[in-house]
Amino acid sequence: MDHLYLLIPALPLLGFIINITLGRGLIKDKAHLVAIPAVFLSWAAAMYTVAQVAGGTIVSRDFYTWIVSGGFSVSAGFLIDQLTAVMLVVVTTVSLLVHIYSTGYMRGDKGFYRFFAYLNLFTFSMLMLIMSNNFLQLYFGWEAVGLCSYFLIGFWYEKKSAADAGKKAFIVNRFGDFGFGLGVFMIFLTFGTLHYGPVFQSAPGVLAGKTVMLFGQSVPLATLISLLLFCGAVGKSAQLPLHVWLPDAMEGPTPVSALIHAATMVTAGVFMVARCNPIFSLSPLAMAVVGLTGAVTALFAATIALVQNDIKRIIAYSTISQLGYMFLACGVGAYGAGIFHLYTHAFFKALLFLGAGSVMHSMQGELDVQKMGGLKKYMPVTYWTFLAASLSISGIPGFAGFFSKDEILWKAYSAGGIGTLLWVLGTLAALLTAFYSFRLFFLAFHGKFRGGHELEHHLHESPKSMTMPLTILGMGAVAAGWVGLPPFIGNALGVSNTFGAFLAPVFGNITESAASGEIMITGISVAVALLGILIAAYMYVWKPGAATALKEKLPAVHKVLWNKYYVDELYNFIIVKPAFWTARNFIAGTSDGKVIEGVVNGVPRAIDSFGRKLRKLQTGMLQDYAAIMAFCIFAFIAAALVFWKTMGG
Amino acid sequence: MNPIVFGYLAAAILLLSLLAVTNKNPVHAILLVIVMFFHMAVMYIGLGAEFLAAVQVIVYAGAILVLFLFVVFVLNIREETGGERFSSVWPFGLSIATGLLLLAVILSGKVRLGAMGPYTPQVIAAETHTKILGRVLYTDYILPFEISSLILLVAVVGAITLAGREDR
Amino acid sequence: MNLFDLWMGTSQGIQGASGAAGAAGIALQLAIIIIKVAVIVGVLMVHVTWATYFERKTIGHMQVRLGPMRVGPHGFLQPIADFIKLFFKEDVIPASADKPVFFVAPVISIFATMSAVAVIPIFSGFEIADINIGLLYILAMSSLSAYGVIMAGWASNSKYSFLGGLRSSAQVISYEVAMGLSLVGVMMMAGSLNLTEIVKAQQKYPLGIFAIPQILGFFVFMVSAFAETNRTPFDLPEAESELVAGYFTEYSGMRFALFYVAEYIGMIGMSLVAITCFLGGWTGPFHIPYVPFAWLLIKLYLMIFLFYWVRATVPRYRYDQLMKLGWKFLIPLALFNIVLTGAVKLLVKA
Amino acid sequence: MVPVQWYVWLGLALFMVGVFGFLTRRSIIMMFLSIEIMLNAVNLLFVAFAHFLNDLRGHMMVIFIITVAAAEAAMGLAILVSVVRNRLSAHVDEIKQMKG
Repeated sequence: MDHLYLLIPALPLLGFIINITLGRGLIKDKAHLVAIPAVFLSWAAAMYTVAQVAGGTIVSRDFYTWIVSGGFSVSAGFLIDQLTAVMLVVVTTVSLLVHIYSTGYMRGDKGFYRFFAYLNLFTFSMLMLIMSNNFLQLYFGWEAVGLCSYFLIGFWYEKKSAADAGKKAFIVNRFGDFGFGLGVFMIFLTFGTLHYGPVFQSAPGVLAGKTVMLFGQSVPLATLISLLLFCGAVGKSAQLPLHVWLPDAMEGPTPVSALIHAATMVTAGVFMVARCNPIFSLSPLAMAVVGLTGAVTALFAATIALVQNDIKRIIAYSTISQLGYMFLACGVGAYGAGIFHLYTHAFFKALLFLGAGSVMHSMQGELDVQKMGGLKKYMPVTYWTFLAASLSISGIPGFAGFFSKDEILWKAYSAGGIGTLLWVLGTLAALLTAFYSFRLFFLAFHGKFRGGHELEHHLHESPKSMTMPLTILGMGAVAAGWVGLPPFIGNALGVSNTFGAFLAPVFGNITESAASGEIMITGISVAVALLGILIAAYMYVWKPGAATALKEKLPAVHKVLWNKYYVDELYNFIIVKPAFWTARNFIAGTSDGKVIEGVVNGVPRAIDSFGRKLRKLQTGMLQDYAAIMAFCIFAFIAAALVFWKTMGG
Repeated sequence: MNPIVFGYLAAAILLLSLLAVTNKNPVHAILLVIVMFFHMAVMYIGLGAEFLAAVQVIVYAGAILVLFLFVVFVLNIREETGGERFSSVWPFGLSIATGLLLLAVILSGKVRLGAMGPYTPQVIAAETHTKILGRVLYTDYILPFEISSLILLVAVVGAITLAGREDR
Repeated sequence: MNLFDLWMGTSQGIQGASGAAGAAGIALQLAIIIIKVAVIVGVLMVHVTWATYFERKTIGHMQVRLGPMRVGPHGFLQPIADFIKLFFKEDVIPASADKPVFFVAPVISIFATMSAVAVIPIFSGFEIADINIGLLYILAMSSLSAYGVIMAGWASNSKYSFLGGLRSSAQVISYEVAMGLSLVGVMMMAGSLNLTEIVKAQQKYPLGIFAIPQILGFFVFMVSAFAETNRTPFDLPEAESELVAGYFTEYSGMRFALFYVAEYIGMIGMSLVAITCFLGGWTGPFHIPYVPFAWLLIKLYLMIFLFYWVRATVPRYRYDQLMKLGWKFLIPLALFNIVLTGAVKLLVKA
Repeated sequence: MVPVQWYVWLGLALFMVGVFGFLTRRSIIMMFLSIEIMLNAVNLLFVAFAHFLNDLRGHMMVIFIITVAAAEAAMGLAILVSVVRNRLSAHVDEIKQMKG
């Protein structure tokens, strides 16, 4: 049982191998019977391992020396500490539920086996990412989840928009990963190893006061490494300015959005920053950048989400916004709070996506919330679970999101300095979050159905395989937060912040004390959340015309928000167009056409003309070849004899 | 080995093989080579390799050359009917062979024996050649032995596939 | 001082055997060997001569007729009459024959079969050559006997002879394998290739023979021996009804007689090998005084009788059946026998 | 006693006879026969060296060479049979397909 944790990544990999090799011919629409047991057993092993970790057993060992080249040596190994344990819970649980959900959602799709194979591969990659004990394995998992994300966004590759979205996600991530790769190089250059243990242990000593010259400026090494690593996190977690791929990623199947683009992969950035906290903590500047990026992104994405009509895009922008919260927490040094939010977010955001998928399933694939309405009576399970998720994300007390969001805002406020600014931004974002969440909720589930009679006829609750995961996640969205009660409640009840205490060994002991200010902060954020819900209710339930009226009153604001601040257009203008121009006018004509093609064609042409002359020698007669061979042996021996003396024989 | 015996064997081997490679009739050539192989087997016995001598006769004379004869019969090559028995460039081949021989003889003057092994003729005689060969073959040389069995299997399959007729 | 070692110069004692004593020793050994060869060839030839008579009589009686009756009492002198006839018959050589090969073929045939007998221990300590690889030597010689047939078939330049030669070569190559493999079990049990050792090794087993533990090997060996000697039911190379006596159709007179004798020597040789390897050689259940090789002779006559018996009763195989039997039945069976023997040997050792 | 050089010379001479046959004979079957002669020359050298070095490695090599020679003969003759069937010629200089 000591090595049971090896099964956690191994089983999904096995499932992937079986499905991808036998899927097309043998398994076909039975692929889930391979994939789900694999993930279920993996989940069970993960739960066992988490229990072990809770009991104090930290796994940290190498299994296999992967690369040895001079002084460079990387091994494949596992580090399972408290942080990894939290991620294991999130990843395996959500993955398992999404797998089950997909059997209903993807039924009848011709790529059924392929879908499950990719899901398994993704689960494997994500687990390798979170369980690794060195930066290169982390990087491997990092790129592998990106690859799976690419596969799954472009799952319906016949659709051009899906294929384009896949490419976009891949290319945008390259920008971030470029920085991340450089960061890993810097770490190796500085520390001479890529293992977490030695790197983090020696980081304070090695990095203290060290600077490097960069573009004529002296930059602290810790800041440089942190920011490079953060580049990767920005790309993977869709923060400003690399957020553009995530909304487009909604072209993929909805279970994929739930698993990859809400609960697990996009949180890899947060995980990585939290994992590297010993490095980040050394650089106040980097921390400020992280916090500000998070806060600005949180507000920015929330504003866009206000006006969108595509149900999945709204949730996607909400994801970006919530990820911003997590970075905000990391930026003020509250890694535990960030991970806590990651953990609760996984439940309610996966629930939102799966609920949206359930709605889409019922609406024959219709995504526009303006064409929905009144779904409450058709889909009760979806309705109630969606409500739970919305309350949770809005931060209503008692629901999971409340505890984590509240903790983040309190940590930001209590940090002082820039933290106060972050708190203001965060609170504003919380208001918007509550508003857009309930806008979506009211538009979809309340009022009258606006999609026409024929569509209304088809409305139905989703099958068991889909509602069951919804119910489970719904319970999670309500209850998952209770493991991390804030001190002022916890003290009253006589329990401490279990979650914080659990993660304390990783992030250092942060003393928790009930402060009077916290009740005030909590009160503000609860009030803000309720205000947001009330506005939404006013505009979309009580006075349905109010929204349109507001839109006509502020056309410029609406236009900017509707077009997502023109970020895509900007990138198109700055990067894509010039790139195409260069490619068409310079690369295609000059460098590729003349230089490379000249070489590429010239070499075979030279060989061809030489061969034309040489092939006279090839008579097709066996004995001629033999004679030439024998003659050459003769020549070699003769030469050896003649030069015997000179060769020192 | 007695020099007189060696002289006879060497002369016979060379003469028989020369006669064989220049013979017009393939059947005669094969028969001459069989006789040559017998002399070779005697040479092996003189060198203390009695098992190899038996194998030489059984495999070479008993199997391989029977196969040659068999093919000659199947193809019914009575004599080399199509004109010359030597190719048009035979002087070239002859000169290469002679040149190589000259070089090799010059080089052979440089032959120096290396370190001596443990298997003196007395050791081999005490335990019989077959037994000692078997022990070494099935212990130190087990992998080559297995590989050679694979080669034989491939040869069997290949020969059947190549020579078998399509219609069946 | 072994004569062979002296001749080959393999022994280290070559310098030791010096002068007149050495020369006398060599002469003595040479004389002994020549006498041994003469005795064995003489006895063999007498046996061959009367084996033909024995065959005709046996088959005759089995087919409810008398066989030769004219020359001597009960036709006992018939072989001598046959011999005289063949000796004085005109020697016809086909005009288009490949003459050197035509001449040498019967000689090879008789030479190869006769040489095999050289290593058979007639009784304890009496054999022409006691060599370490006796069994391999026998296999080598029996594979050579095919050459006589092949060459005769080729040299005659007649299509019947040719077909006979072709069939023979295929048959001999096939059954050679089965025969060699069937003897491996014996080698494994005896731990030696020396025939005397093999005979001695059999004493520890029930009845002093290997035929009981090696029953599979014995069966495969006997079937292969019938094929090797071109005897019925495997006498396809000389099948008189379809190939007009096969490879020696064109032979007459003395050369024909050589082939004829070679066939009988081969039969006796194979019987001797079977006796040596499977039936306990010269030993028997009790000692017979004055005739040291009495047991060997009794066993030999029984084996020869077996050959005749089979010839009188079993019909001839078709060619493809013959090949199938060899490759698809006998060889796998012999291989199985080897595995079985090895396994049992390992188990017993453990 | 015969020195090792004599064996080397004999082996070399025999090998060259084989080379000569292989390079000059037109009949494919004779070329195969020449290959067998060459292999025998090599075997002789192996056995001779093994004898003079008191080592069994040479004998091992000979066993493997004989194995390979048997396989080679079977394959080569099978090829020859199919070539003759298709081209109706057993002469190597009438088979010229082996060129670009």
